[in-house]
Amino acid sequence: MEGAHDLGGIGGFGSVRTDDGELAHHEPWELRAQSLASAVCRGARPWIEGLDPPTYLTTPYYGRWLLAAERASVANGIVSRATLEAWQRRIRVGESPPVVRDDRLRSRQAHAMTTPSPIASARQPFFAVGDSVRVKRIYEPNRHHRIPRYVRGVTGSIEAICGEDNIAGHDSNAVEPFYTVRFSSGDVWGERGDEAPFVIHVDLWQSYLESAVSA
Amino acid sequence: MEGAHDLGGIGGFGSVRTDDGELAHHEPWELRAQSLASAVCRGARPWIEGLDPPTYLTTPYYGRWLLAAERASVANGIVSRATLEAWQRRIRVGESPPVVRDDRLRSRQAHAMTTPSPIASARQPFFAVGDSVRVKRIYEPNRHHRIPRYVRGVTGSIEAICGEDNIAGHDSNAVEPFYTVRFSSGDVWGERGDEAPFVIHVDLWQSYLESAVSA
Amino acid sequence: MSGHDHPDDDHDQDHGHSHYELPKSRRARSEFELRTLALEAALTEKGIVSTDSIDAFIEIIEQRMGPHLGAKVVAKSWVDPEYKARLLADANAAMAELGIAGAEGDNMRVVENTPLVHNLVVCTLCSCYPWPLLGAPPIWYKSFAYRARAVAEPRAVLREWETELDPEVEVRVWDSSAEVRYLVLPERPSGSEEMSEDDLATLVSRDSMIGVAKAISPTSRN
Amino acid sequence: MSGHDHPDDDHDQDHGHSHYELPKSRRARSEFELRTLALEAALTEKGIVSTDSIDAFIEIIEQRMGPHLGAKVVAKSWVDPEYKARLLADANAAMAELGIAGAEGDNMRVVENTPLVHNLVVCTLCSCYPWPLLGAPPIWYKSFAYRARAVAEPRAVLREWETELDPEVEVRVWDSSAEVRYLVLPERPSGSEEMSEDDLATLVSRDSMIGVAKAISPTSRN
Repeated sequence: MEGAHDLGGIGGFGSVRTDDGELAHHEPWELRAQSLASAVCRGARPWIEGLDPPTYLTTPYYGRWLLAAERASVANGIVSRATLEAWQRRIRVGESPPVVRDDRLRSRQAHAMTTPSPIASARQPFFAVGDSVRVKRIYEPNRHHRIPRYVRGVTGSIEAICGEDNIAGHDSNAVEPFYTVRFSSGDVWGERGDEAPFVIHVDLWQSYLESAVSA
Repeated sequence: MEGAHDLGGIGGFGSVRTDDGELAHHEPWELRAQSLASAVCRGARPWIEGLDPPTYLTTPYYGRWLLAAERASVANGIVSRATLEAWQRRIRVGESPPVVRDDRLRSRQAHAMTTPSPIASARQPFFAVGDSVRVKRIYEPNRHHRIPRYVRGVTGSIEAICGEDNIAGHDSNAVEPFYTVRFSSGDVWGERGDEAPFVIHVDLWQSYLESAVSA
Repeated sequence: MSGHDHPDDDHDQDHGHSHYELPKSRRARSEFELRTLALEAALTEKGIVSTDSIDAFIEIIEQRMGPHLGAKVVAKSWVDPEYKARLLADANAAMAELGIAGAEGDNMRVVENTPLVHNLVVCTLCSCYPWPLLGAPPIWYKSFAYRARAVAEPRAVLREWETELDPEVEVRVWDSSAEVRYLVLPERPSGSEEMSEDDLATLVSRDSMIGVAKAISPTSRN
Repeated sequence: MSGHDHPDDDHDQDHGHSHYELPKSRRARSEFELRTLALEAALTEKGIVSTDSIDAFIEIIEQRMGPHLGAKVVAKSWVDPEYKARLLADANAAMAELGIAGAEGDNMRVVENTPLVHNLVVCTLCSCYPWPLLGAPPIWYKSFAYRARAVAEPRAVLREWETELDPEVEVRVWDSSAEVRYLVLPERPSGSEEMSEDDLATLVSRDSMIGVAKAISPTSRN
């Protein structure tokens, strides 16, 4: 998607630090919403990135998880829109969700949260550490991918071969190597008076990259 | 600014065509708001582009003109925030703005609207038609400029020398040539299956460009 | 618009009636409307604007400017090859021949559609538009969707207008990002060979001068 | 969390009391809260989730995971050069030595601050974060401002934490855009030479492991 989630380098959001510095969340529903999202789709990223830009930018963080969970639940046929709305009416008049204990579901959740599932090593990476690569330019308004706009068309170098995994944005069974690519801030943002040069690393799948001649 | 106004290539807004196809506006306040903006600042663009992204994307078109007019009026010392709020209270309880006829203001407005004020020809353009140029990459979150993100770092060719004018984003008395630059869609958006190649022209000031070797 | 022709004091307040008539029976004032009126009041008090200077702005953009002028220029260029050559070479001079000039049209460029070229005008960063030739822009032209998609998927946008182009046609998009404003000179439709200049102007829709549509076919209208 | 240790039917409904206690006297349910509870109810009915599976998610991310584990790893690497070498070479293996593992930390990489290098972690596209070592991310990490600015003006962001770097220090930003999660290994502060590993862990703030701050100086605390 080419959505509002792609925030690197966007201005107008003000300062970062807030009064609630240490807090992870404010209200008890927030982590519940995130937990529901993780239960109804294999990955929530496409569902969150698919929110239209005004909605994305005016919905708080865990609100976006909730919207993603609702949409994925309905789109994946897990609950109907009608069932959801019926429950919304019941909750609105004071009812609470049924309290259900289910050892199997609880154990599965705990297992998923605590058991490592590392990605595989890249078997045949096309690029080697040190290779000069350029990030492809794309236009994919409707398909999930993970290429931040701020590095499109920018040349960097392979800093690490991370492994191989399902590539974001393609058939979810297609496995592909991905890399950490190192960029110079000057190549990304141009010459700057306000910040000394720095380094930016972005992790990118192989098919997002093309060989570039070393500068 | 690096704001939400820079919309080229952003997805998630749905279809373009609407039921109100022929309409320019819906309500009588809308063109009044635009007229007020034109009266309080030399150019409204920086004031509109400076809206924070959530506000920009959730405020209708003429609402953005109103916000720009309000901010420019206060920032330029034309009216105080207190005066504005006092009038808001009065209007809210049913009062209408004073009806004032002023031949001088009316004539000046009519003159400004109907008299051509063409820009000057570029006296010493650095680039010539056909030159290969690359758009600079920048990061200017707080300064007005007119470099759409979708052409940053892209190489194109000078299609026309438009003239010279105050450059957007610098001292407003600094005059600089600007050009129409021609880009190939493949250089901007990459290879595409969904759209045949096409041409994009963007008008850019000279200092936004650097010489590029022809590809 | 009334009240512009009788003599006044330079800044003549008249609280007795409102020039800005609200259809109060139909709807409440929206928040934006309230704030617009408040700003108008404050700026009027300061002598920055007057009721009639605002009315003049609106009258000019709504009444004097408009697609009827763009259509006039296009129709003339269809019947007069020398005028067309002047229009493409120096649009403002050619507009001036017909008495057309004004704000947001000071630096016009007219781009010509041909059997092999189709032009489309957009402003991705705001909504720049050639007021003197087309008036105020339509709502869709100012939409986020048009500004986002016209430079990225122009043929898909054109299909919303049922404007299908042959594969060999080159689409040229013009993003009005600086001080030039663009008008598309659409192709003269077949079947219009016998029509007068005035009748031809009726075939020139606003949308065809932005580039999302072609000129209206006289045969389709019959 | 209660109710996890006594035997149950596989999916045991109990409408008699609510496990999810609302502080009703303090505030009304927000719209997001209402919709979250409705979705929870619908998914519970379908057997997709259970009250205690959601509680387990929250318990694990809030209680078991957290910056105390990141601090443990960092403190150990400060006192044990061989552990540090293993941590930098294969973070997951080194974490496993201390029994640390879990979702959103399956593919960890630890990046080391030195007198000439300062690292900063962000996720511009969402808010990816190393849960097993740091728990749930702080609100500012998920803010639009941090996601927008960390990759474009990192030193300006660091100044909000009063983290000033010498000009010769290279700032390295890590945008967690794919499947790797990053943890910063902050520099061991001067004045901490005599401290035990457990005491050292108290100097390792969450913010220092994201990279917006340095480890806490023991002298500044006295």
